[in-house]
Amino acid sequence: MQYLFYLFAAISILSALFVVSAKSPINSVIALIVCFLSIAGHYILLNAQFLAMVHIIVYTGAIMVLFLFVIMLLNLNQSSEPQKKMVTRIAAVISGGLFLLTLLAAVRHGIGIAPHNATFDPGVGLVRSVGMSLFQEFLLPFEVSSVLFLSAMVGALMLAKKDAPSNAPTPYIGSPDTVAAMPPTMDAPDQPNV
Amino acid sequence: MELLILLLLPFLTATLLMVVRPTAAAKHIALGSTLLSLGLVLWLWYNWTGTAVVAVNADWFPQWGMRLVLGYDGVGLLMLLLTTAVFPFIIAAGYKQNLQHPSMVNALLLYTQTFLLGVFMAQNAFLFYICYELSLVPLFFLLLYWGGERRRAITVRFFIYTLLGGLALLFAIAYCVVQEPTHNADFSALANLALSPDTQVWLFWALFLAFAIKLPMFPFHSWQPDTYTMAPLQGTMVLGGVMLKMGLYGTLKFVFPIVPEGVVYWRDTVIVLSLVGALYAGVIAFRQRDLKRLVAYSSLGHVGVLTAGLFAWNSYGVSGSLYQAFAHAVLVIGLFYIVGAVKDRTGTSELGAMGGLKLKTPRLAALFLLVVLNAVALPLTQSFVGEWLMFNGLWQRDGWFALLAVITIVLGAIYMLYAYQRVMLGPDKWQLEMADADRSDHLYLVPLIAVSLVLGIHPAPILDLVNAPVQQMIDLFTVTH
Amino acid sequence: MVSFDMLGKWCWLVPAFPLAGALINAALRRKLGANVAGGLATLMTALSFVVSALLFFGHDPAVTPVKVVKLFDWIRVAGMDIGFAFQLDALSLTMMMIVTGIGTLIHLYSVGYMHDDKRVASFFAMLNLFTFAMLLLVMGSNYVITFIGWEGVGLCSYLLIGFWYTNPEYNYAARKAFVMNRIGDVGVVLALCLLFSLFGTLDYTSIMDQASGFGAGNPLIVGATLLLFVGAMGKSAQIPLFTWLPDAMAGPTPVSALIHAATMVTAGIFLVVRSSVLFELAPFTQDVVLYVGVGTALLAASIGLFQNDIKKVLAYSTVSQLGYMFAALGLGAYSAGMFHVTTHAFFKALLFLGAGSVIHALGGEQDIRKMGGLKGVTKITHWTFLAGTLAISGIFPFSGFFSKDSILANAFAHSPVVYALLLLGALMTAFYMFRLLFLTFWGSYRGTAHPHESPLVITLPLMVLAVLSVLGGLLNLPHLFGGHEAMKHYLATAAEGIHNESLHLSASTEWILMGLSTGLVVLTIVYAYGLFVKKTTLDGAPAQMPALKRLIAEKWRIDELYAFLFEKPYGWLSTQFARVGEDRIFVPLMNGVGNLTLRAGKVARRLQTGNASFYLFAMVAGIIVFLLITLYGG
Amino acid sequence: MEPVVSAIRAVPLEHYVYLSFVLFSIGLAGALFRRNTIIILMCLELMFNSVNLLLAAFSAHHSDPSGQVFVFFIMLVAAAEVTVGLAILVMMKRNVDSVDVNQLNRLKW
Amino acid sequence: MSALILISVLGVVVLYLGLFSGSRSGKALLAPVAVIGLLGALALSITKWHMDVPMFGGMVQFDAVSIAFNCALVVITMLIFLFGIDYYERMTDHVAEHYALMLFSLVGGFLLTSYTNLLVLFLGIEILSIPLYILAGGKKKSLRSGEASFKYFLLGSFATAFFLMGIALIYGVTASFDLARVQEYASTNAEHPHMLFVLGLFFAVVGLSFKVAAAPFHFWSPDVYEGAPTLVTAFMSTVVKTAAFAAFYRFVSLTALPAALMQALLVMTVVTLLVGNIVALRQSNFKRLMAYSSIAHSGFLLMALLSGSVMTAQVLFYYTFTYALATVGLFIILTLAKRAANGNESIDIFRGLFRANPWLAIVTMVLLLSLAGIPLTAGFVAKYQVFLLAIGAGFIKVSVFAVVMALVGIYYYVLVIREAFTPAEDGRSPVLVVTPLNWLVITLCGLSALLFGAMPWLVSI
Repeated sequence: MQYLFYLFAAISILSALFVVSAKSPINSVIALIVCFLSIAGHYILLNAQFLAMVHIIVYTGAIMVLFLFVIMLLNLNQSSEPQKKMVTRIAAVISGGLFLLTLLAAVRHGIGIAPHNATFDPGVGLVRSVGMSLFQEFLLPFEVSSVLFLSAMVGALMLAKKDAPSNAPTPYIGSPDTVAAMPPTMDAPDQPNV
Repeated sequence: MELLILLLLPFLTATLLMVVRPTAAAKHIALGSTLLSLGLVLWLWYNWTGTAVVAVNADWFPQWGMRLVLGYDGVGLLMLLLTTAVFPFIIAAGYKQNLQHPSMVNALLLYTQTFLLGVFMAQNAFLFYICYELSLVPLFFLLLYWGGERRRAITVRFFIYTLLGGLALLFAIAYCVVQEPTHNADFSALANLALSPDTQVWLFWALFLAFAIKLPMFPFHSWQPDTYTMAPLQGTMVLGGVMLKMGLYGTLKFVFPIVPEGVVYWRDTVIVLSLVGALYAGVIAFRQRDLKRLVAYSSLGHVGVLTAGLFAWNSYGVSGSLYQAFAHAVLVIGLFYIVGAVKDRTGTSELGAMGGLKLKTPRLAALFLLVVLNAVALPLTQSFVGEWLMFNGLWQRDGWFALLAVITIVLGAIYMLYAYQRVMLGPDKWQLEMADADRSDHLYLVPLIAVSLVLGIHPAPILDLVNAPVQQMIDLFTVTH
Repeated sequence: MVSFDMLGKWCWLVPAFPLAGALINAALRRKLGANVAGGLATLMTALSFVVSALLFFGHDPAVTPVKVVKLFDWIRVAGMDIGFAFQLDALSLTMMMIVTGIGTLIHLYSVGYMHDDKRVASFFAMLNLFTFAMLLLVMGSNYVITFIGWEGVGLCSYLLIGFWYTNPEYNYAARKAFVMNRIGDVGVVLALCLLFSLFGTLDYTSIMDQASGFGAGNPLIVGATLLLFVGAMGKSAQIPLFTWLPDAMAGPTPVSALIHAATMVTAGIFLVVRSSVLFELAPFTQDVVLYVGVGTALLAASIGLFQNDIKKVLAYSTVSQLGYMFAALGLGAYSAGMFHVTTHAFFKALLFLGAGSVIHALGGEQDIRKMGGLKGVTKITHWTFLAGTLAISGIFPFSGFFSKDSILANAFAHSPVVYALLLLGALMTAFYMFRLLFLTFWGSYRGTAHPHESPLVITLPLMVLAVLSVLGGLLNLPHLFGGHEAMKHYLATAAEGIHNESLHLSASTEWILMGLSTGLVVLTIVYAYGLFVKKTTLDGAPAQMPALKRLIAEKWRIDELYAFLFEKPYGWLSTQFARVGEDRIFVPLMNGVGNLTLRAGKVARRLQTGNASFYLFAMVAGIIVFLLITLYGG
Repeated sequence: MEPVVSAIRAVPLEHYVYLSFVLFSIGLAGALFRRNTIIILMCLELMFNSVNLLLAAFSAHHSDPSGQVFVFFIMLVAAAEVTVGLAILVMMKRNVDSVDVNQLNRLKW
Repeated sequence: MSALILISVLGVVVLYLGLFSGSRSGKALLAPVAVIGLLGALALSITKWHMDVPMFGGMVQFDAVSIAFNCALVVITMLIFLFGIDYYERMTDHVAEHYALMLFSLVGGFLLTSYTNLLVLFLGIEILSIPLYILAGGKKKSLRSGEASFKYFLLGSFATAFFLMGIALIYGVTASFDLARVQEYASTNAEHPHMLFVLGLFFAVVGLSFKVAAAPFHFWSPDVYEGAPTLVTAFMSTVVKTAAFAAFYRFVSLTALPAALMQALLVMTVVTLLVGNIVALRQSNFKRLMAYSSIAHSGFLLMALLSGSVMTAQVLFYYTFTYALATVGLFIILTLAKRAANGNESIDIFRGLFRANPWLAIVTMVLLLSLAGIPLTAGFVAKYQVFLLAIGAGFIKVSVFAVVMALVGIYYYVLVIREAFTPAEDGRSPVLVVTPLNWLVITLCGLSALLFGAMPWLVSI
């Protein structure tokens, strides 16, 4: 049955690679969804059903949809993304590889970690135990994360909302730092309205 | 108590000037305050019993050794005397050349005086350091605003270069405080933390660098000529008259007691460097085109011998060096004042353009000559006593040192007389009319000359003052060896 | 007659009077008229002469050979106590007599000579100041006090040489004199340091006492004496430091007479005699002194042969006479040296003043080729000058004869070669002195001015000095002539060296020597007479002379040599230090560090490319590096 | 439940660690690799998920629920971040008509 | 704890007020309310001074250190808000959001000062950062603001990923997020810690170093500082930095770092000092200059952090607090000068300041001198203490290097001072409009720099 693990592992790695390499964003999104699903599979293998559910709901259901939505909204699906220079791409791959190597080198002698609870409790991953620890041990973080969401919400609204043209004093002559497009290497001072 | 008054008097006066900003009265007020502090110090001197005084002794931030300890021993008193004696002249020098914003100028000068006094009465390394650095700040603005050409660049350079030493000193202090079991930074405490010889050998430079730059000692002198030349007259006087004495005093207070082994290890190096510097400066001074610059180099030369004398580390050398510190202050003030006077009359300090001024201004010439005599260390002038003692001190260390040191008086004679001749003697180069030295000039220079002569004939007051502390230093050496 | 001890306490009056005169004259230099100023100065010097005379005659060496009068502590630190004290003994008293005595005369003379100068008061102030300094020099009871005077006279000589300050050459001459003296002073200061480290004191008396503790030829003593002699070279214009003295003639003539003939230049001899004990212990130094002295005597005399400036001739003769004195000291004949100092003071002062009178008479003319036949006009000057000339040439019974003869005798006792050389010098002296005399006073007048005899105030000192230079010999009349070398015995009470003197020559030998020298001198004079009176041969420009003569006439080109060897290189060095040392090395070094840092900043800020993915790169790179450090570096 | 246990125990922990490392590195490389900001965001998500996987594996290994709780929180945060990130993206797209990282170089040096 | 709740609630309240902030009066109300609320929070924190017990099952613990830091955070935020009244005068929309977001991120700061559980640390960082991502983009029409926001977000979440990886590994080894357990593990096998544990600590440290902008994880800060609205920059360089260092200190002190990691961190310190100071030398834009200078200061703070002495907390607190005060003052002055100079941010807008407004110039001088570490200012005492700690810990070479770097630092501060005190060429010096409130805040900062310099014990835990 553990062959499933290797199957999922293969899927997730391949799809991840596809995410990175795909030309069109849409394809990468799809690939990422696949990857997530395979990870969900891992969760189930790990007997963390609750986590698997949440994972599918949050990621596949929410986040990825959001991605798709934005892509559509901004109509970013032109597959002609200007490629980076070859050098940088190679450098990217190399540094990624190096990083991986260092990590693996760190654990090359295997990891003899004794399980904290010797006797395996199959109920760990179930809603019950998770819920218990969430609302007993981790109550504070749970509460506090509301602040996180609140600010994220407020922020998202504030940024994404299209303002009515504000009655701010017009920028001083020669201030290129307005919405108008401008040469990318312009090093211009800020609006005087602050 | 007196010390606090002494410290607060100039500070408050300066603040007053800053706030009220009088234009006409400013210099009078400043002069008054400096004279008062002079009087105060004279009174201290009058009551001087020969034993070191600790007037204030309070905790400040003791866990890092920051304590308020004010006091003075013979040397400290000498330095206080020097500072307060010189500052009235520095202020008075402002009477002739009317700079913009006189209140600012005088305020800055008074602030400088405050911190200089602080340096000389601080008995806690930390306090010393604070005043040491702060004394730079007012000077920075003085130079920045009223300096000559290229002042922006030179001022910052001077500031940074001096701070380099300052930070090294801070590091050294921190090091010592860490080593000191009770984290006490009083000189008394630091004096008897016995660091390992190896430590002392490198710590020596951390401690000494600041003073070597301030003095300045030979390889670290390169900021000095430009700064002296560029600075406004009064600024130059402060720098040459008092500031560099901080270097001497600091060396005495920090280097010798804390790292005697280091001194033993490095003293000959320092002596040689200083003497080489003295000769170097003496030679350069001869062909300087600018009178002020020439005086700057001459001061460099004197200081070289001064440092060497100190590091000879015997009673003659040290007391000579201290005595010479006083003499040098008097001398430098006089010289720079004359430079200013000449510049006021001719509008330049270019030696090339000068000549025959004596025909127009015989009195000024005579005064100049008298100052020059002090500069060439003629016997019965102050400088001779100091030089003589230092020569003996150096001889005790090594005959060759003495030889190098003595040669400097020949060089001194060469460039000083040359300068005097170029400015005063020879056929008249100035077709324009110019005023001879007037009463104020006499009021200014005659006291200086008088001091230099009186103390040259009767040096005992000063020498007795520094006798005891010098003896301590020598004992220090005998303890070390 | 007040007792010596009581009067001794007042010996400080001796220098005090001239000092007072100097101060008053300096202070009121604009108010005082010429005569008042001069009168005051002269009076002051005369007063101190009176006091010195009282002391001198009151002094009985048998009773109190040495009296030290301490005024106050001067420099006192742990281990060093230098008192401001005067020492009265035969030596100092003798010098005091000379200084004040001749000083008074020259002051008097100057009243007339400087009468028309604008800055006459300043002149007298300086002259008084010089007297003061010179008195300190001779009266000091320890080396440091002497050194005060030593430097003081240097200063006054500087001031007086450059008295006419609008002339750059004079200023240059003044500076040259001062600097050369300073070079000598280096030696003195070092010698003092060494002596102090040896004896722990610098008082003459205690050094005299302790000196015996050192064996002869002790290297330290030798070193000290050599250093002292360096100082003496500078002050007394010996090879190699003699070139300043001829230039010093730029000063007014009385100055040349007082400072550069009679008194200051003999300070070197005085110093050596003072330290005779030490020199006795240093045979090597004595030889050095001897040879330098002889060399100087000959060199200077040779230059004197062809000089045409009346004062220059006298100047070189002074140098050569000083050479004689040093030769005497080198021979250990201190008394002879001092004796010659005294007589030389008389006749050389006389000669200079005479020359001054001549110059005064001719309205400033100094070239002897434009003189001649003055003996008709300026009678007194001529006769006195003649006396001086005879004295310096060593004709019996003039003072010079005795002094020079005793030196020659000692020289012969030491080695015939030295004797021969010195004799040669004597002949040259006779030649150029008579050349001078003849060209100036005899023959026919070749100038344009209208000569006239000087006033009494000028001639009076001449006459007094003439008398002295005629009778000066009596002061130290040798046994041969029934005398008993009074001066020698007197000085012996003060200077150890003189005490040890011993001259072993049979009377016959001495007679022969005298006869020889006198005879040769007379012959020389006759030769000179033939050359300059019979047919007055005048030198043209050096250009037409034969090579050797030209070389000599151009003073062996020594000034040029020094200029080439020292002055130019020094100037070059100074400029190079400024150009290379400062502008190329130190300042750039300082700026360089700063600029380097700034440039580093300029470069480093390029790292901040503004490209987000580069930042990511950088982070990853950093992580990898630090990871490696963590895993393997630690 | 036995098979489950055996299954979980059968797969050695190492393999989970390696897997998550690999995924993490891929995400990292991608983040460096791509210019399209959207895709960079996706790569970040990938990295988060690799961490999640790791945590889950550990929690199963120790049979300790807190690990899974942490994963839960990471998801929350990720969601929030994505929201904000996309908002910023939208704003950016609105200002400079591009989502290319290299277009963002007005601020430099 | 109650303070934390109060602030969160305050944020919500401010948001509600924001509904009415269309009207000027509504807007004018925001800052006062916020400030009053903060005062309350301050009071609460101080009263809770001695409640030094673990809370919420060992999630947080408000010990003296954290309380002190909390108070510092609140005070600084208050100063910024006080200035905000004037700052947002010109701004029409989203003012309430700005306040609210700052308050929220302050909540994150609180968590960072007091966490005892890695999860709380993580959440704290996020709650601190996410509002800032948004605030950085606060000026929506400004390209630079947007760019800053995006860069901050991108790099920030990238760092977060590493941070999470670290936590995961730590958990993997210790089977817990509780720092007590972690410390226990660390102490039990201190000599041979598990490789993954070291790795985990390392990644966690990387995440924190990113927050404190230590090289080479500093790249975000100059760009973000420059691009973000000045007020936000002020907030970031003070509150965020303080909180981040508090967190860092807590992490380092609660989990004894292995020697190898210490080594790496020392290297990081050196690099940070170097980059910060050297690059700052050639900055013409004042905000950028401040960014680099703050990087440099991070270097000094890291030195203190690593010294691991009993005084470390004290020193860090003193240093960060005084630094923050000086920085806030400078940023306010910058804003005023910037207005006068019509939006220009380069250093030479200060030219002629002394003529125009002597007092302001003098305060500027004091603040800059404090940053430079000239005696009698707080900055000097701070630096001195850092040196003492470093030397005490035996980092002789590093502290020598730090001394040199301090000198370099003095140079660029002095350049600004020089500008402020050189009269403008055309004699026309800028006209600064200083409202009384601003004047008060600025003066407060200046005086505190002197006061705390003269009486360091005033700022102690």
